[in-house]
Amino acid sequence: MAKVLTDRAYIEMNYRPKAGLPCVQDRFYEAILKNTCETALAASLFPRASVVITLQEMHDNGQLISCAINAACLACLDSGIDMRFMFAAMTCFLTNNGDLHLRTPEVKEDIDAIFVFVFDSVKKNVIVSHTEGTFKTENYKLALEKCREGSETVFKFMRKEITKE
Amino acid sequence: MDTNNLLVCYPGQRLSLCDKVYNSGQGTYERQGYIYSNLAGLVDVVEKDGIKIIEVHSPGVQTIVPAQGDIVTAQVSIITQQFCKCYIKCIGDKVLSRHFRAILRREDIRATEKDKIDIYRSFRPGDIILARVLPITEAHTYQLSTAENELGVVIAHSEHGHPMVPISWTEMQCTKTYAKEPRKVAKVIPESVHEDFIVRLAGNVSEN
Amino acid sequence: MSKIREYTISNCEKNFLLKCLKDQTRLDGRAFDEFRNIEIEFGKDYGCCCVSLGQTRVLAQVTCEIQVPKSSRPSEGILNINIELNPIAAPNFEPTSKNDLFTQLNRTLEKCLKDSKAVDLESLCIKMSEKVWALRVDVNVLNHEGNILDCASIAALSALHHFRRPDVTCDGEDFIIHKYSQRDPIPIVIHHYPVCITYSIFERGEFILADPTLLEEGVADAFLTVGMNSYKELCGLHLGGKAELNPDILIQITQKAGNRAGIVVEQIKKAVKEENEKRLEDKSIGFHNKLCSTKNIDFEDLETCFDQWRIAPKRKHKDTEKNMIGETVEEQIQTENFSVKIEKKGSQSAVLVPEEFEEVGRVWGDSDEDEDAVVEIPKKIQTVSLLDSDSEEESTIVLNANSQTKKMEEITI
Amino acid sequence: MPIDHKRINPPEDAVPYKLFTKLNTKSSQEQYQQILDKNQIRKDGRHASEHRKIYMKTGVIAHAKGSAYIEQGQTKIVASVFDPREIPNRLDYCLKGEVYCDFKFAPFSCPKRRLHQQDSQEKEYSSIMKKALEAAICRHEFPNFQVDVYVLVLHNAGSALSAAITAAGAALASAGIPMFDIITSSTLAIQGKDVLLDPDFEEETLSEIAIEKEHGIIVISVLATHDQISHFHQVGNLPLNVVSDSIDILHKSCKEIVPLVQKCVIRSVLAGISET
Amino acid sequence: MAESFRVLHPIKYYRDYIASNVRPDGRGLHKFRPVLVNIGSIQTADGSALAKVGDTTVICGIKAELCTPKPECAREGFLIPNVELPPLCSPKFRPGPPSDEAQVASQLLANIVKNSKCINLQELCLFPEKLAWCLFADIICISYDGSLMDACIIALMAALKSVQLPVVDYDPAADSRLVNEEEKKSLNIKSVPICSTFSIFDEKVVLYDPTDEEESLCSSTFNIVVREDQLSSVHKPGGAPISDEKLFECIKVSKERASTICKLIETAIHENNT
Repeated sequence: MAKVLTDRAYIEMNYRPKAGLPCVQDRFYEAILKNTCETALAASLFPRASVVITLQEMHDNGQLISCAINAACLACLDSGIDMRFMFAAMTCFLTNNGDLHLRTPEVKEDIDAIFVFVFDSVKKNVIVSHTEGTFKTENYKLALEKCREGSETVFKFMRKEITKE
Repeated sequence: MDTNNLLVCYPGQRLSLCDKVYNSGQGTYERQGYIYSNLAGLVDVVEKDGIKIIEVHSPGVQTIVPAQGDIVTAQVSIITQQFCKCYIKCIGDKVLSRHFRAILRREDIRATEKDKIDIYRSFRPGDIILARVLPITEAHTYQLSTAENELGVVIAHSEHGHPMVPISWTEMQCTKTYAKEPRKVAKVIPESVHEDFIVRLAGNVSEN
Repeated sequence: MSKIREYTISNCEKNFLLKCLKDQTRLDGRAFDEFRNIEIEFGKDYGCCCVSLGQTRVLAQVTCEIQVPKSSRPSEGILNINIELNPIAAPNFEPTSKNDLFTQLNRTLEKCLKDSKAVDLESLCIKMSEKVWALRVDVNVLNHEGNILDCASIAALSALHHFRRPDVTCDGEDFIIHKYSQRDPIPIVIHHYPVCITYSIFERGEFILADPTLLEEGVADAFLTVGMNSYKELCGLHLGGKAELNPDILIQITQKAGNRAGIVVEQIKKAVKEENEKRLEDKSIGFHNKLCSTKNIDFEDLETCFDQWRIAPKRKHKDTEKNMIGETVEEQIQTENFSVKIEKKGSQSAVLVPEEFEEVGRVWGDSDEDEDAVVEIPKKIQTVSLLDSDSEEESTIVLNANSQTKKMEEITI
Repeated sequence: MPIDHKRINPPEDAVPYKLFTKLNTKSSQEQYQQILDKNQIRKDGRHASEHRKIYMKTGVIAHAKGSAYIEQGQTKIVASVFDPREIPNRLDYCLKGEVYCDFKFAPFSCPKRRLHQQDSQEKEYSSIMKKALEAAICRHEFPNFQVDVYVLVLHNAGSALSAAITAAGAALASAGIPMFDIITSSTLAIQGKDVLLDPDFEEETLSEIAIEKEHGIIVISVLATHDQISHFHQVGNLPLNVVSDSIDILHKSCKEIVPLVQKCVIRSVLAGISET
Repeated sequence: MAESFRVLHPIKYYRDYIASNVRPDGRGLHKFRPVLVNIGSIQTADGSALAKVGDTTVICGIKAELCTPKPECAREGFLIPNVELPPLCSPKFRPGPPSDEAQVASQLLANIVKNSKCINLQELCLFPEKLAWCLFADIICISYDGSLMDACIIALMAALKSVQLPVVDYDPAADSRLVNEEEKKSLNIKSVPICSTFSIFDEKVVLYDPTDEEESLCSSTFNIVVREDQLSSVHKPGGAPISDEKLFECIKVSKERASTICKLIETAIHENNT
């Protein structure tokens, strides 16, 4: 356990798939989740400490990574560890007729590209950008805008959930 | 640099006879009456009392390990009641590319009132300290001492992460919050190899 | 560091618990032989279920794939059980290293389910000694509040009972695996339903508590796990810890466990039946039914307002690209942000050098060094030749230097 | 093969396409006869006692303390050396420093694809290298420390082990690790009366097969200044007199490589000076 | 003195440099390092390339093997990219199974290959459900100094372009396969994706093409992959947030850089063929 950092807390992220052992794809998600939580949590307030975040996949019905990131944010909020800002993930789909959808399209073959964005709650800047498929810069721009607006709803939801208890 | 007047050698190269005048020095070894180089580097002949010592120095960052009596720059990583663990980052003015682990025991922090020393009032994790290497024992890690006026904390950050400047032998003050924190502060020595280094660091700290 | 996370029980907690036991009370108000409530939920996928036993929660998922059978049992399918203890369940669990608890749990679960031959492995055979179904049960512990094993065994059994594998038909030499949409999937044949039932033993068998909580587990002298099916047949028994137990008590406990097993198995069967009926009726299935009872986001509304952004695909004129086949040895490319130069390097290489690198003088090559500075190198003719190439090529690893050495041959020989 | 959870996995049944080429009906004896003609000239035009050309360069890896790249004919090898570090998991004091060697073939370096995990041959080569280099390094100068030497074969066209030792020696010297001498190494393949210096991959494999009674491969490394052999490695079946003759040939050949390594090392010193 | 300052207080050291718009290696903040490509030097591989971006050196070798396609994609072959970060390339890696960093790099590379559709996997299928090519692309880092992805993609694409596969005769009735090594074909590489790496220092300054030291000090590193004039990946795995304005500036720059690097690969390929 030589992972002690003298200037901030060490964030340990575990992402568990539902079945089987974690593979390269899960490590990839883990890296995104870890970097996101690292920036959002005020880690410098807890030097020489470690924060362990574990995510367990329960069911994958599309938009898995967005769901995992939002779950991580809620868990961080629930833990009461100081945070610099909240974060919310949104997934956007570009279909072959040029439309952008926030909801997973029924037919998989219609999807041209998938965009996942994570925004911070303060300036609404991009923390994570993850894309699949090829697309034009304009599409990317529009998807970004759309997700940014959509993220408002997620932030609202998170605030509501947190204040409920 | 003028490369014409340099003597470059490779490991295993026979440099000279080993006799009363020529002696084997750093970076060389003696075998069957001859001095051989054991480094790839520059040959240097040091004359002292009529004896010529042949040395070889390799360019760039040298491969060195701490030796007894060396002044080292180290970073404190963990503190406990009895000792603090640190990483040696420089030996003298030579920068290490790979740091070494070392231990600084409570009784080696200062020379006086040894029984009244509190580690947490002397160092905090993350501090950069100057220390001397104690005789190497059978133990696996190096032991350090700061029981000299010139040794102790040179760079430190306050609890809020701002740089601090020394205000006395035992205290440093935060440049932002003006909060005072106890430390075993090092005295800057003019003749030291670390002179301009510390001056520069002090300059940087006061800039903030 | 792991010690910090360890769950330790203070003496006063321990003494209090033991004192309560003497008054015939348990901390959560249960009777000594009373079990906590079992809840079984199923996920949307086949073979996915989440079981809670009081506060202890476990998620199980069954997956299948086609494998070559073990040579010792060519006509049998394969069943693997893997239990995962993550920090999500308790802070002292390490994500990577497997501890003793893991080995003990996994082994007991295997004994109960696998070694008791509960699953009909022969029905999983597709072709003798070539293709069989391999089932894998992943049991993820979500929350550890004592008695993981009972909870895990219920979850694993429910998941196996709920699971359906895709149908396979034989077409001459080829096997066709049908998708769920093409042919109805097939449930696993289960001969009998064994579950684990755990008791903890205090004060040399004076007090025996069914279904211990985390605190009770910590204080107990020993624990006894009984693997039992609904026909009251014993499928494994494990006594751990140090207890001087009277054989009579052991038999007594096993009797009790038999009754309990019947109840648990009934509940599992009922839960799976209800779930299957729900599926048939196309009712909403999955965890979300319980997890989020209130619907907070109405995406339908959002969708309509966002979908106004229709994007007409724009067409751009493609810049007619310069044809650069071979004629120009060097090409200057200048754009707004940088100007670079592509140079051919010979021997299958090309290099792109940003212009400022030349200006700064950080050229790739070393400066030409003086051979005179080298002392005492015997310069005899060798069969080995040193490639004395231009300094430029030298600082880069140019593979296939031998194509250049060929040019050097005349000089060296 | 079990699934590797830390890599992207290929389909399980992948096989090299070479298995399905037109069957090579030639026996190994026939194959062997083509290797050397009457005038002792090999397929690539070399004489049986001729070494391939060597290209060598130090300082190819930016963050290593010392590194070297060697090309011996088609054989391409990279070696790197890192600063001494504390020996992990060791509590007692040791007077002499340790040398850790890691020899690896790149997956694409041989005609047959190599696996990512170190196989037994790579482990054997690692330990041979360790033995060979230990004799050249002044281990008493860094007690309680370990020097790491890593070698990666990019293209194995025969004599990989000896090329690796030569490259590792140059990397050590350019890393400023104290050494008694420059270390060079050479390979000899023997089949019957034919003695091939610095064999290529085909010659090497054919010499390992017992076509004639006397066959085998010898690798030695030499510390040239003091005329010392730092290691000797032999496989196959050879009578004593052949071995002693072979050592003479190899010794001579190793000595011929020395000036090249010297020149290379000195160049790295000069490069180091011009930087500072 | 500067060296010890660099070791003891690296962030401050960089901050001082960046305040005067220059990096410790002498580059401006928005400058890329030189790029070198070498193609087809490893004869034991079916295709190979070496790419060098500044001091980062990466070699990619492709080995082709025959296999049966997966039942769910019966008409597709395989391309298996694996990035290896051996302890040889930098003191920060240890021997043993791939580090998390190597695993993430492998997955990112696999994603980029899939997203950019640079190679049609159906063309790697020799006979549906029966026989297909499996290309093992092993990318080994020889020298590690930041912007790993840039070098990996260049090496992989250049290696793919140099692949020569023998012609295979397959008789489905007898399940017999015959490989004709005399006749070789190259792959049809539709387009070449090019990756550019950027880092965000102190949450506001964007550094192009960062070195290893810069990457470790920066609060965020992200890759933009361009294929022709389209984007095939904008991958920012967390870290400090970035404003849209800076993000789109980087996208613009990567597009310009991509076209020059494509030309560079073309030049090297052409050199290889002549």
